[in-house]
Amino acid sequence: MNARRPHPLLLLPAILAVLGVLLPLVYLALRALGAESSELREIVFRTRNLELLANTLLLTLGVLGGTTLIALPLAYLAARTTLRPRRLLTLLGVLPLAIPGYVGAYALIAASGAGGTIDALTGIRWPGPGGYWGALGVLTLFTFPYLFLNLHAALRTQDPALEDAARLLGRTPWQTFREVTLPYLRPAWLSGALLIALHVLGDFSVVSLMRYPTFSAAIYQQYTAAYDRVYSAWLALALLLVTGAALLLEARLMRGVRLSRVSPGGTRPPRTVPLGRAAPLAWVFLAVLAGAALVVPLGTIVYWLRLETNPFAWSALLEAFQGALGAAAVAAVTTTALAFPLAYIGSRHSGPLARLTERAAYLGYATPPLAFALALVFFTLRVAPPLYQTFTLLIAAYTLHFLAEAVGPVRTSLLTATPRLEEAGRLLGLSAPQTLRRVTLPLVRPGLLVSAAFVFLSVLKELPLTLLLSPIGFETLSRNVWSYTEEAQYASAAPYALALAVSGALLTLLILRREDRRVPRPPPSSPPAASQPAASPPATPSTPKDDPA
Amino acid sequence: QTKTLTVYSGRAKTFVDPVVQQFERQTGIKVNVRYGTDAQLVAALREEGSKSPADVYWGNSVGALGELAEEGKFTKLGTALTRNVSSDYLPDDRTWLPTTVRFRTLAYNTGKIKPEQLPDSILDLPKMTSLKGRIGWTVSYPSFQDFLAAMISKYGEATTRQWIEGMKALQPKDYKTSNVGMLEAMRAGEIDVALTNHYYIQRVNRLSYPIDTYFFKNGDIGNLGNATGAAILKTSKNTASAARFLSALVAKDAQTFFLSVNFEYPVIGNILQPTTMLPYSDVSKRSPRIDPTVLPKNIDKAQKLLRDAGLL
Amino acid sequence: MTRTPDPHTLELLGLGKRYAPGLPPVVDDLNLGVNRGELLTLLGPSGCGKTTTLRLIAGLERPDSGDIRIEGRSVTAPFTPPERRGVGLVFQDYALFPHLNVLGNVLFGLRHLPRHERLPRARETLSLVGLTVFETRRPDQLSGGQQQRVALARALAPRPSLLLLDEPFSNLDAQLRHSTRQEVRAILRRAGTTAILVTHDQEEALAFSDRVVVMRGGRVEQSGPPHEVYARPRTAFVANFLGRSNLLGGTADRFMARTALGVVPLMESASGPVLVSVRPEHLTFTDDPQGAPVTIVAREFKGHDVTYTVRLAAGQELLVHTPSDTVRPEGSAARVSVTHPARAVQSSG
Amino acid sequence: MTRTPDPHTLELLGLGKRYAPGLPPVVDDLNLGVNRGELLTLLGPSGCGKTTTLRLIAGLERPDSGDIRIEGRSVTAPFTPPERRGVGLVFQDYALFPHLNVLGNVLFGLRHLPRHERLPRARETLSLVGLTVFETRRPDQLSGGQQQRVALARALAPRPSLLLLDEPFSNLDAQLRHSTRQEVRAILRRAGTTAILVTHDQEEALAFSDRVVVMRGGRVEQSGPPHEVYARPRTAFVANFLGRSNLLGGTADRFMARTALGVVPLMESASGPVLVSVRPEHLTFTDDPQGAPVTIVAREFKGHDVTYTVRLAAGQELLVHTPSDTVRPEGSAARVSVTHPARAVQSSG
Ligand SMILES: Nc1ncnc2c1ncn2[C@@H]1O[C@H](COP(=O)(O)OP(=O)(O)OP(=O)(O)O)[C@@H](O)[C@H]1O
Ligand SMILES: Nc1ncnc2c1ncn2[C@@H]1O[C@H](COP(=O)(O)OP(=O)(O)OP(=O)(O)O)[C@@H](O)[C@H]1O
Ligand SMILES: [Mg+2]
Ligand SMILES: [Mg+2]
Repeated sequence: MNARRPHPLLLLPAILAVLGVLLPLVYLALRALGAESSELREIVFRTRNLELLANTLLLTLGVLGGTTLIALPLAYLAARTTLRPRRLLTLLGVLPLAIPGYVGAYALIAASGAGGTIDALTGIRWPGPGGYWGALGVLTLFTFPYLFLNLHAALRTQDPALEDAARLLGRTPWQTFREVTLPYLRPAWLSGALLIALHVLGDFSVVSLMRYPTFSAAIYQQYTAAYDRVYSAWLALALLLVTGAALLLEARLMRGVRLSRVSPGGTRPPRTVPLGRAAPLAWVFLAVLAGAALVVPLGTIVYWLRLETNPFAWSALLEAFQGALGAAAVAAVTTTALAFPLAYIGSRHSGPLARLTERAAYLGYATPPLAFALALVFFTLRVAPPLYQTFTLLIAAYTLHFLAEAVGPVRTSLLTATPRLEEAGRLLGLSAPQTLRRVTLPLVRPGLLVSAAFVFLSVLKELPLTLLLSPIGFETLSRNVWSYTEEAQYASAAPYALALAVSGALLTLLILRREDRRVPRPPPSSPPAASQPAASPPATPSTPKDDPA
Repeated sequence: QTKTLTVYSGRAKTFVDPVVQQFERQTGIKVNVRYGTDAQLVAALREEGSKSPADVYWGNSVGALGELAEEGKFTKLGTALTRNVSSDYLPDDRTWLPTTVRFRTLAYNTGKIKPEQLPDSILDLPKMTSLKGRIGWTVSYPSFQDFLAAMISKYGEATTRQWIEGMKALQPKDYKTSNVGMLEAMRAGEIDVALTNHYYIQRVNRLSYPIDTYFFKNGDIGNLGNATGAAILKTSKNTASAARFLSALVAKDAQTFFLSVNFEYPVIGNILQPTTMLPYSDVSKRSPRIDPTVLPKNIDKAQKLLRDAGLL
Repeated sequence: MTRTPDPHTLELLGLGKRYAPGLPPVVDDLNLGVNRGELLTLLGPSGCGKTTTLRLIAGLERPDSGDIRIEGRSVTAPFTPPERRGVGLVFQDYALFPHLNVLGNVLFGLRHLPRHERLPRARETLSLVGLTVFETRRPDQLSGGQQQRVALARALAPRPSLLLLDEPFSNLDAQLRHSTRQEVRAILRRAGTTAILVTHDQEEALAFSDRVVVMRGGRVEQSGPPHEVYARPRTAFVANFLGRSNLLGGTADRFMARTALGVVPLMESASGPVLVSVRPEHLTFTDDPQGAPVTIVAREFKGHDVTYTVRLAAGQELLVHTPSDTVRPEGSAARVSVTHPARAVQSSG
Repeated sequence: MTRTPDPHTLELLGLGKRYAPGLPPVVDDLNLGVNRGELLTLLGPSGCGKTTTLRLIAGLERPDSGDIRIEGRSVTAPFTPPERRGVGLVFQDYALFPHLNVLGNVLFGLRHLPRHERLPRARETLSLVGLTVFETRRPDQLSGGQQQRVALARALAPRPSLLLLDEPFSNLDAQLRHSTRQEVRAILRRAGTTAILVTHDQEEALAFSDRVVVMRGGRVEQSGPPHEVYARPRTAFVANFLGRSNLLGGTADRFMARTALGVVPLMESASGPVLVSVRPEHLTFTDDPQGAPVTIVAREFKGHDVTYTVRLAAGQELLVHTPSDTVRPEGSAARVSVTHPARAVQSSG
């Protein structure tokens, strides 16, 4: 149904989101125009910036390649093979996202070389990571979940009939994968890859630790050193330009993608293949990955705990844990809720305006978080001072900033759910909003879960927004991790870092439980009346209606 | 009269929180602290302008304090506050109060380098061709840029440029802003000497890394002393409490605390020191006298030199 | 069997629709009125715009031109959304909700009913299509025919006042198809529901409906009661589409036409060059030497009768429909004669 | 028309399959041999396991028990993957590749051909199903019938040695269906392809195939040449499923049976209680007072003939198939008589 204008219920939040995301751009433009010096020209338009840009692009491409090489096999193993336990695979695919990149980098640095953890425990001197390959490795290890979750969700919803058809037309499993499955994964890959690209483009902490000069690191350092808003505004705008190019590229690649089933009848759940002789190979892959992405960093963190015997402030940890989890959970919900209209408009409505709306979310993500935070400081104090440094503002900031992480997965699920089903909902008497709730939302639930997971984990790790916008006294895990590691107080940082990982693990288990509900239930051995359908909540009043109270 | 005080702290929570708690206990004034990096907080204060809720700014570097002071964001401090504080790092206009002092120094790997092999002056470091590829520095770190700014004010731009070029020829490894990362690299054997702040060495020594401190000769710019400090903002509606807070920072309890957790030198006398550190009277002689108020002006020049050298 | 002409329940006025600016129109100046309680069948070749027409009526597409009136009120300007048109649709591709089980799918449209009526209604409709035991299965665990029946039950259960059925029986076996069709028809009649059935099965079209509408290229080619359209096709297209007619060029002279088959009697007087439509069942094999000599080309056994394809000496192929008593081998010679008067038709619409 | 019994191209031996441990078997001890070049039709009620059987043959499902042999070699142990069985399949639900256009879908299976032959072959197959002009359309821009034809063309183009067709014509109109069926049949014959057609259309089954296999509940109920199965159904189920027979309980005495319809002549001698199958076309309306009195219940117009549903005094309903000459209104009284000897059948398989 190609109604020309989106339903107001979707349009209003979308417009709100776009405006919110554009605020920082207005701010940056205001700041950038406040410049006058010739020095500025020297900083912004120097050839070194081109070198730095080239470095950044090289790194981005490398990380995209690296993450794909890790995420695709892992997602395939988890979604399509009989390799068990699947929970473990998913855990491995999500948990690294709970470890902030700089912590991972620190941990890997601390683990390697003479006197490192590995040396201390095993006597092996593993060379320390550094330079291009170091940055590539660390960024790959701690961002591949963006691709993993996207690909995993897509692989679990693909219509197996298409692969069957390819096999019957003479394709081997491998050819089938290449010619049918991979094209199907394109939007999922693109949405994950875009996040990773934006992440790499904007990262300064990991590349700094790995001593690999990139554009955004230069911006950050310029800022730290010079306290000058004007320079950094210009440079941030330049970064946004690069991001804009990435967005255009992605939009081009997304053009004409058709995934939704065109056949009558229901989609079966995809078939799982036994690994057979490839199983040992798969286990080696998993072991290496788990070793690099989880065991070494988490092991190092645990090892740090040993360093100091100070009685640890458990109450402080608990407070930080609660603060972080609360904010992350709320932000995950609000962000996903706001991402849905954007993704819906972007995938169900045609026209440049619809596409622009959806893309706008990515600008918010690409704006350097510090600039984003300052923009909000600027506007809140001018427009709504009472909101300044409140929980509401903080959540709004998270929501606008991480919108992009939530848009992609929802969009991918929307692309795979045929609009026919929504039409059927309307014809069965549901209004557009009711159809959204009862047809579309259940269909895109896997995507919504992934979106929420991304935002949740990102908020847990977030720093600049939290530092500047949180209510005073608001405690988070990430701030503690960051400030303690910066000061080489590893033992104090360790519990907070572990708490981050535990949150990640909890979340992963939650996702898995929800996901498992999609797995075909065993046949109805019980009488039909026993299992009420979802559509009719059984009218079982738990308390008598004539309760005199 | 409000009973709460808002502090913007560029300093990490470990150094701040115990002091704050004690202050609250003693005075009954509630203190809200907003943590961040100096750069973030300076930017935030600028954006907040006159609407800032902050009463006190507690900074981690002279650079940040200087920037804000220059913009006239601080009130002038009364003599009651500054009286007991060592005048070495107190700015002439008394806009901010030094709280601790740290020194630039050279860290070296005790397994690879003997202190005798190291030069007397940092100006001679570029001549140490034997250290080629084995030196670490943190070009983007504020203290390092403060040091260059000091070098410019003492020796002029030409000498400084020459020094930078000379260093560059030795292919030092740039650890950007991360001193900890740099010392980890030294532990792992990537580098053997590193330009850093003295307390980082003290900290990693607790992890029993094979790293020690080397001071250049007395008065050498390589031993530059550098203060952290606190100031009262003009936006404060609670200057009395703010002043009480500042005076608590330079009280004996707090000063002892800074020394014990962070190995930073106190700005008042009569504080006991751990044996691993040189006494203050000793180190303070090692540092040249540089007016802290001139530093901020020279930081721009230092950055330009670094940019010209392709290091930033 | 047509109703008295009370105000049309549904009216399509000069409806036009194209899917994209560059493409030819799919529905093109379509005019059609449907009476209350009428069962109407839309027939037409694949791709002629039947599904599109139903989607326009349901409000799933917006027409480029023309108007749609339901109960006399325009639903195109201002646009009435699908859920407020009181229209039910069995999708050609079912569009079952994969996240709901069979019962859930059928219950989905029953929210307007009081709570205690929903389950009985859903169960009743499911039993009508013979799926009671599959209640708790998810759609992907059903066979093709079972899925189609769920789709039918889902659309039927809310008893919409206008039901659109897009090839709702195409995946059912003859027996089930027959019984389901009859039951659906009985329900619709009982409830006085207006229905439009799209089917490719002309037998079904003729058996189900009060009126058939033959579509071609997005337009109505002919419309009328089944036996009339069948017996008196206006155009060669209709004659051929409905019951595969044999079309022969010839010259008419009042009630006779001279054709390659010899002289053929005509139902109505005509003169000059005409196209004569001879139904296959109006041809028979004969021993009469007057019969036209033909060669048997192919033989299709159909249970109670056989359709032979025969070739005239002139090369034209004809279909002959006879009871399946005698077997004539492919390649053998025979003679055919015409048993009923034929119709002269327009050569094309 | 059956071939000489050379070694079976395809053999199913005691095949068994259930979808989940708790569920009843969907295919249950199925035995079937198919000769080279044979065109076989699988008939059976919705949900009886036809699609599942095809999927087992194609290697898309693994049987729980039994064996499948292609060209005499087992493909189940060791398991031969689908791509190495040389089997083509038209999916009941098409399974078109949404990311490829029509031509791309058809070309997909032609990689084994030399490059310069692919495009001509794809185009040729597309023109066979009348879709040449839609070459560059994506599947979601086609009508239901067009999609189905793409699915057919895609499976046909590579000329597999064994082709499985799962209701491949269900969404085509009668005319197109007829012509496509004939062309497909001709191609298969020419190439000597073995084919299994699943269809719900018994006319199609009878017209298309050398042999029909009637399935019921996952087993073969009866198998044989079309006219034989039609004329001599072994069980009541087959009699009824194939051409909707009237089944009457009665008592046989040699060539006669006493039933609610009166005395019915039998084709073969029998005695005792029997179930008698009387084809609707073997009943006729009569003025003879000997005829059984009935009430007309319903009338289905089918173009060249009419099927009446009539009710006997005893309450049983019968179908009567007559040419569409006279019109008997619903509710009127009439008499029917039997014109052909009937068959006594087993009451159930
Ligand atoms: N995935 C599944 N899980 C459980 N049961 C299934 C599944 N797929 C099919 N069935 C059941 O198996 C039986 C046979 O299905 P199959 O698709 O083979 O039937 P069919 O003969 O092709 O029917 P139709 O003519 O309706 O297409 C049906 O009763 C169906 O409900
Ligand atoms: N989304 C679309 N974009 C472009 N053309 C389309 C689209 N959908 C349908 N068409 C074309 O419109 C024409 C009519 O389609 P429609 O589905 O109405 O046919 P139909 O009469 O229902 O055919 P069938 O009997 O095969 O289902 C077809 O030629 C089809 O190719
Ligand atoms: Mg259609
Ligand atoms: Mg089937």
